[in-house]
Amino acid sequence: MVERRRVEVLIDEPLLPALVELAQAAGVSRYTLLPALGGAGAYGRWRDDQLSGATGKVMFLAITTRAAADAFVERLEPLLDSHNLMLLSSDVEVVRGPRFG
Amino acid sequence: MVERRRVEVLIDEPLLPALVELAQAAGVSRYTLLPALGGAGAYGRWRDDQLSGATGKVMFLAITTRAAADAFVERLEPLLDSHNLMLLSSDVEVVRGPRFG
Amino acid sequence: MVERRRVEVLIDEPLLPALVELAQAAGVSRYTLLPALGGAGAYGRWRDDQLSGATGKVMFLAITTRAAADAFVERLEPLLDSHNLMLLSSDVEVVRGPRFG
Amino acid sequence: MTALDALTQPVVLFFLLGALAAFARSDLAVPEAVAKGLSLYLMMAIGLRGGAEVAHFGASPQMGLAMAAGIGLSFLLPLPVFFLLRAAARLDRTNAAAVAAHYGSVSVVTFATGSELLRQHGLPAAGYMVAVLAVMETPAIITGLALARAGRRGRDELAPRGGLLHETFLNGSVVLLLGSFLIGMLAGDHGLAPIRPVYDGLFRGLLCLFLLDMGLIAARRLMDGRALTARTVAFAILIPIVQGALGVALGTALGLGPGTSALLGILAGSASYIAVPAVMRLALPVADPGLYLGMSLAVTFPFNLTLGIPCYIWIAERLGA
Amino acid sequence: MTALDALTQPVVLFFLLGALAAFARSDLAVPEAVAKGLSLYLMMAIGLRGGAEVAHFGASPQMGLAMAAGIGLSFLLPLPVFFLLRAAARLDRTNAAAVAAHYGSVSVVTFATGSELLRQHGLPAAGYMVAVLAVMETPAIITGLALARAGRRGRDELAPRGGLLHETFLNGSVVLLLGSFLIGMLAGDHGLAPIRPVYDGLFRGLLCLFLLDMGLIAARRLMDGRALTARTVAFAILIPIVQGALGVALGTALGLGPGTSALLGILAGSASYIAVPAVMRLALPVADPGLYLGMSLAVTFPFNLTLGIPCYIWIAERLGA
Amino acid sequence: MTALDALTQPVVLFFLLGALAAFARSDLAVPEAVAKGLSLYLMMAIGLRGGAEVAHFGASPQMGLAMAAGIGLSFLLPLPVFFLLRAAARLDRTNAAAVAAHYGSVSVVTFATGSELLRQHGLPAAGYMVAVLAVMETPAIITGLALARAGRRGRDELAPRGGLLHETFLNGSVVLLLGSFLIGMLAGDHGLAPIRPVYDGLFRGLLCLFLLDMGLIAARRLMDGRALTARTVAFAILIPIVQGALGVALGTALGLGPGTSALLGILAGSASYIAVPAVMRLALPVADPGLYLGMSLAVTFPFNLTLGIPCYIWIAERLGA
Ligand SMILES: Nc1ncnc2c1ncn2[C@@H]1O[C@H](COP(=O)(O)O)[C@@H](O)[C@H]1O
Ligand SMILES: Nc1ncnc2c1ncn2[C@@H]1O[C@H](COP(=O)(O)O)[C@@H](O)[C@H]1O
Ligand SMILES: Nc1ncnc2c1ncn2[C@@H]1O[C@H](COP(=O)(O)O)[C@@H](O)[C@H]1O
Ligand code: NA
Ligand code: NA
Ligand code: NA
Repeated sequence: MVERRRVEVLIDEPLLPALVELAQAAGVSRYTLLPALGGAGAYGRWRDDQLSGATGKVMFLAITTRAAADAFVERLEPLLDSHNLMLLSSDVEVVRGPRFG
Repeated sequence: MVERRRVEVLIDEPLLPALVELAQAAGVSRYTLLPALGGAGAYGRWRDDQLSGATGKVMFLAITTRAAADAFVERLEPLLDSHNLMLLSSDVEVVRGPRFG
Repeated sequence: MVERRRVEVLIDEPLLPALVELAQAAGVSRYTLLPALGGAGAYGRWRDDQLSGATGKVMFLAITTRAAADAFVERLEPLLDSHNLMLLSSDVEVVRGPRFG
Repeated sequence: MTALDALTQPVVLFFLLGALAAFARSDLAVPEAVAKGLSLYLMMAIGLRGGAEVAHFGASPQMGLAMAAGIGLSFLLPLPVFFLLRAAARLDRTNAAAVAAHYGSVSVVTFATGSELLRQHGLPAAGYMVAVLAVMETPAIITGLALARAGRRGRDELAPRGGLLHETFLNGSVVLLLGSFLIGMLAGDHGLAPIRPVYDGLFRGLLCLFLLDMGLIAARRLMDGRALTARTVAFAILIPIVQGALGVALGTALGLGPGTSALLGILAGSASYIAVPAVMRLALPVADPGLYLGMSLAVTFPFNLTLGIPCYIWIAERLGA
Repeated sequence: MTALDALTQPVVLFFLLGALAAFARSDLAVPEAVAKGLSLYLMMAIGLRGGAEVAHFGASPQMGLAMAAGIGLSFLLPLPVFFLLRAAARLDRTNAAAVAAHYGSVSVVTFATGSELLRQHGLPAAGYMVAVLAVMETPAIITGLALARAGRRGRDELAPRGGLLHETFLNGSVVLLLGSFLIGMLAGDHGLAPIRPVYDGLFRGLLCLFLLDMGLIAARRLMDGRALTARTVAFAILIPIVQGALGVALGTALGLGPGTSALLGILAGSASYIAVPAVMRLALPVADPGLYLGMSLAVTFPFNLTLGIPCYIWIAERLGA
Repeated sequence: MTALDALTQPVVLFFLLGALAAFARSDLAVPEAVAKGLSLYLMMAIGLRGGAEVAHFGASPQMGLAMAAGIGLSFLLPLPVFFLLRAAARLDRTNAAAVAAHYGSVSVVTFATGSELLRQHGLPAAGYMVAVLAVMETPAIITGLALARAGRRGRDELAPRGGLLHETFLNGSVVLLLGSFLIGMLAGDHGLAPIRPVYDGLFRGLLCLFLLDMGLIAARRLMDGRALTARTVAFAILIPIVQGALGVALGTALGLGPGTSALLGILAGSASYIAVPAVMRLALPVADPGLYLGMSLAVTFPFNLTLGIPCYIWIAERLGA
């Protein structure tokens, strides 16, 4: 088992394709998307709304090296406030380290 | 990046509104809800069942300070057994610490 | 609060019943299933596809002791590559330790 | 109507197909969202159909009688069930009360299937029975909670915010059923004409699709069902028979006619698996959903669908003759 | 048509039922996937119905006029709304522009309900209005983004990949509506006959089910709505009235006839809550969705459905006389 | 029937609309749950329609012949495909076997569209062909797994619990199709009358909605498709033509008549993308889903829908003359 970083980003659905590109540019090309149902933050409550997709959010999950994680977080940081993102990082152990960057 | 606590509670859907209120009372007002499909525990298997909603469960996720997390966990503890809850805590790092309590 | 291991496995839906049996055989009988929407890995992109269910994936989450986690991971390791699994382990704290193996 | 007549109806056949598929461990599954959508459609259609009939034929004194009978049954039926389960099935107070509430309340799909079979049989029930269905959903919950003495335990931290009565009377299925019934009465024949192809034309076909899923769900629950014992299974068959016969007898005594009396029996004999479990999970979290859903959904529902309904109709015909 | 006529139509009654259920905090809910499926169905059906009518009656010069009027309204209506919101509601530039784009664009469900009420009222609008509906969805977005001077801020890292025009014109609802309209025109009466039971027969009934959900969504948004103030609520009622009257007047001036003019007014007075929010979330992430969805979905939509539509029809009848 | 006739049918036009929307990178999407619900509906309706026809016209010796032909084709067609893919496309054993299984099996939606086009063309096929469709789904899987010598590798820890035959024959789509066929036969014309508005009236309209989604899915898979090469794409067009012609010829030789022979060709030429992928993912996890779904869903399915079906019908008319 080797240590890697687990980076999670909660993001509005319409912004997801752009996030995937940004991650790729930062060297994070493998990821998994998990659904979210709703929540509450500084800007009030939201619920998933498939009608227009405008208010739905998705959890982007990537396991990667510390270096790539740092590069990704750095590029994302200036966008966190303007785009209402939630960014989480933690440690995780994986088998087959090379598969995770 | 600053350290915060990641608290997760797996709870029956009908009990969710009450959990959100209890969390708020403990100082945890920001959260995200994630869907769950099924599982198995001490009380047997369950599957999501939207028919009555009676047997569906939801994952409540909150990132907060250690103090608020402790207060929340303390209030929840006596209910864990009677209400079949699963409660998990771990460390997580966030940017913009003040946004997370 | 006591320390336990959080083991997560991202697996193709058709393989899930077999994974649950394998976990049980390794002493991991309690788990929760979380949905996934899509992702990208070494073998390209996937999206959830309920049509045949062939390309959908599910996140299997189990909280267990380090010993049981190790036994589970050991049995799963030879299958990771051939079955396109993603396996993650991390630390987590729980109340009511005996409930988690 | 013999059981065989019932068993060759497509609605019942689709239920059996679903149950067989689940027993054979097929991976056949209806997405939850679709099943939920179908159940909303069915409640809306049932409400509209009933409301349209009342608008057409007008309210009658019999409607008031039937509603009073329904409310009475729903309030009182949980009592004998509770004491029976305490004494004979040795259930603890909370579980016995939770199960009793389910049997006092009613099943919308059993009602719909019973109405169809009665129509097929040339013995249609009165349209106002939709209103009876709606008013029977909730009183049993109140009796059940009183039996569990939910109040005694003190308000715990996860108790419902608006109070239990709120959860009980504003349960989604109750609101949709009653609301659609009122809309049907307000809009009347003329106003409903443009939407009839949906609420009437599709009703039986979509009921088939829904029953396919109910077959899958009921059989899977029976197979998962660690909470069920031979004894609880036996009660889950015995209780509906007794309650159903009682309902038919009451209807006949009130002079409701054989079709309507049979349907009152079907309601009395049916057990809830939509409205009541949701409230119980909230109000009596300690009660075991495996037990009450296992009994009502996995045993009583299939029993009623295949054998119970023809049996209540048979009784109604004998008593009415 | 009086407001009371509108208020006793099942479509409107189901909207009210949903809204009441949400206000009473019932747990009634339509699964998101079902609601989305219904909205896809409605757009497909609206497109096919319009296309079939144009195939049947042929294109007319009036169709060209009406489409030009629609495009013009959608481009220009955001301007006065923007300056009004800046000056009188004191919104910042970005939020004012985002809201203005919603009011220049249109609501598919308001259109569908309006068409039904007009038909019921014996004043059917021309089939080509579906094409007008489709072309009115997007110009307002362009005006709104220009007002926000989205370009000035420079391309941020999460800006849409294909450019904003791409997102605007290839929004799913625009594509489905226009595509179905073209398919309806291509297939014609004969080709459409086998699918008419779905796109025509089910339309009004499924619209009811969809409006039940819209009632739930609108009322819940109103209750969550921290972003709304008395002032923004007032504007969310004032703007549609003025825009709607303008649309009716323009239609009448162009000689489109009372039914078609009323529908142009309904389009002008309606505000988008499907296509525009999705683009705004992408293009102006700083704008507050609570504000623009609150105004368009939680205030303007219910207002139009209950009072606005009868009012625009009334104006059209007066002006047309 | 010319390809142009096919291409102006609404079902095909909706498929093209979906494909175009996906190629243009529109965000149009049908929720997965709705798509799955529609596919369940289509299988139920196809089964009932076929069963009703058999109940109406009775079983014939030709039905036996056609079923035997279908089973034979499904068992044997994977063999030449396998050797061709090994030799000419240089696929490894496992992938070649997995793809071969898909081409031996059948596509329910291609069948449904083909039946509609034949009916439109005045050349309806026999109702028992639904039974042929059902029996052709699984034999190819057995041949495919034998070719991959799945047994040799030893049972791995994630092998299916009930054994592969179980997964193969109790696949949800097989169960629903066969079950509905039997229910249709049991219930007969009379029993099915109340549900005909759903299984018959809505069939073509809902098929359109489903094909819109299939267009989106097929085109998106083609765009994602790193697994496809010019060579595999060519085979995904060549194989159905040869297999389809073979099916038509066999049907004609057996004296099934032109409509029924054309439909046997359509079945032979179609490739599975519902039942077989699910079993392959389980039985041959090493095989690449991008390859087999890419070939069957993203190339062969669109080809058959637009060009293949008219071509098989054309052959059937020539051979039958
Ligand atoms: N580094 C990673 N981070 C997040 N998800 C991953 C990662 N690697 C693989 N996955 C997920 O696991 C799936 C299978 O991975 P693979 O076998 O590499 O194609 C991918 O499609 C992703 O959903
Ligand atoms: N402390 C937190 N814990 C969990 N989820 C959060 C937290 N803060 C924000 N979120 C999620 O991120 C979304 C956007 O946050 P905000 O930008 O603060 O409105 C919220 O609606 C929540 O779903
Ligand atoms: N050790 C565990 N790991 C993962 N999920 C668990 C675990 N224990 C319980 N759960 C989840 O919590 C639910 C309720 O647990 P229980 O009260 O033990 O029946 C289970 O059905 C699982 O979904
Ligand atoms: Na009852
Ligand atoms: Na407008
Ligand atoms: Na084939």
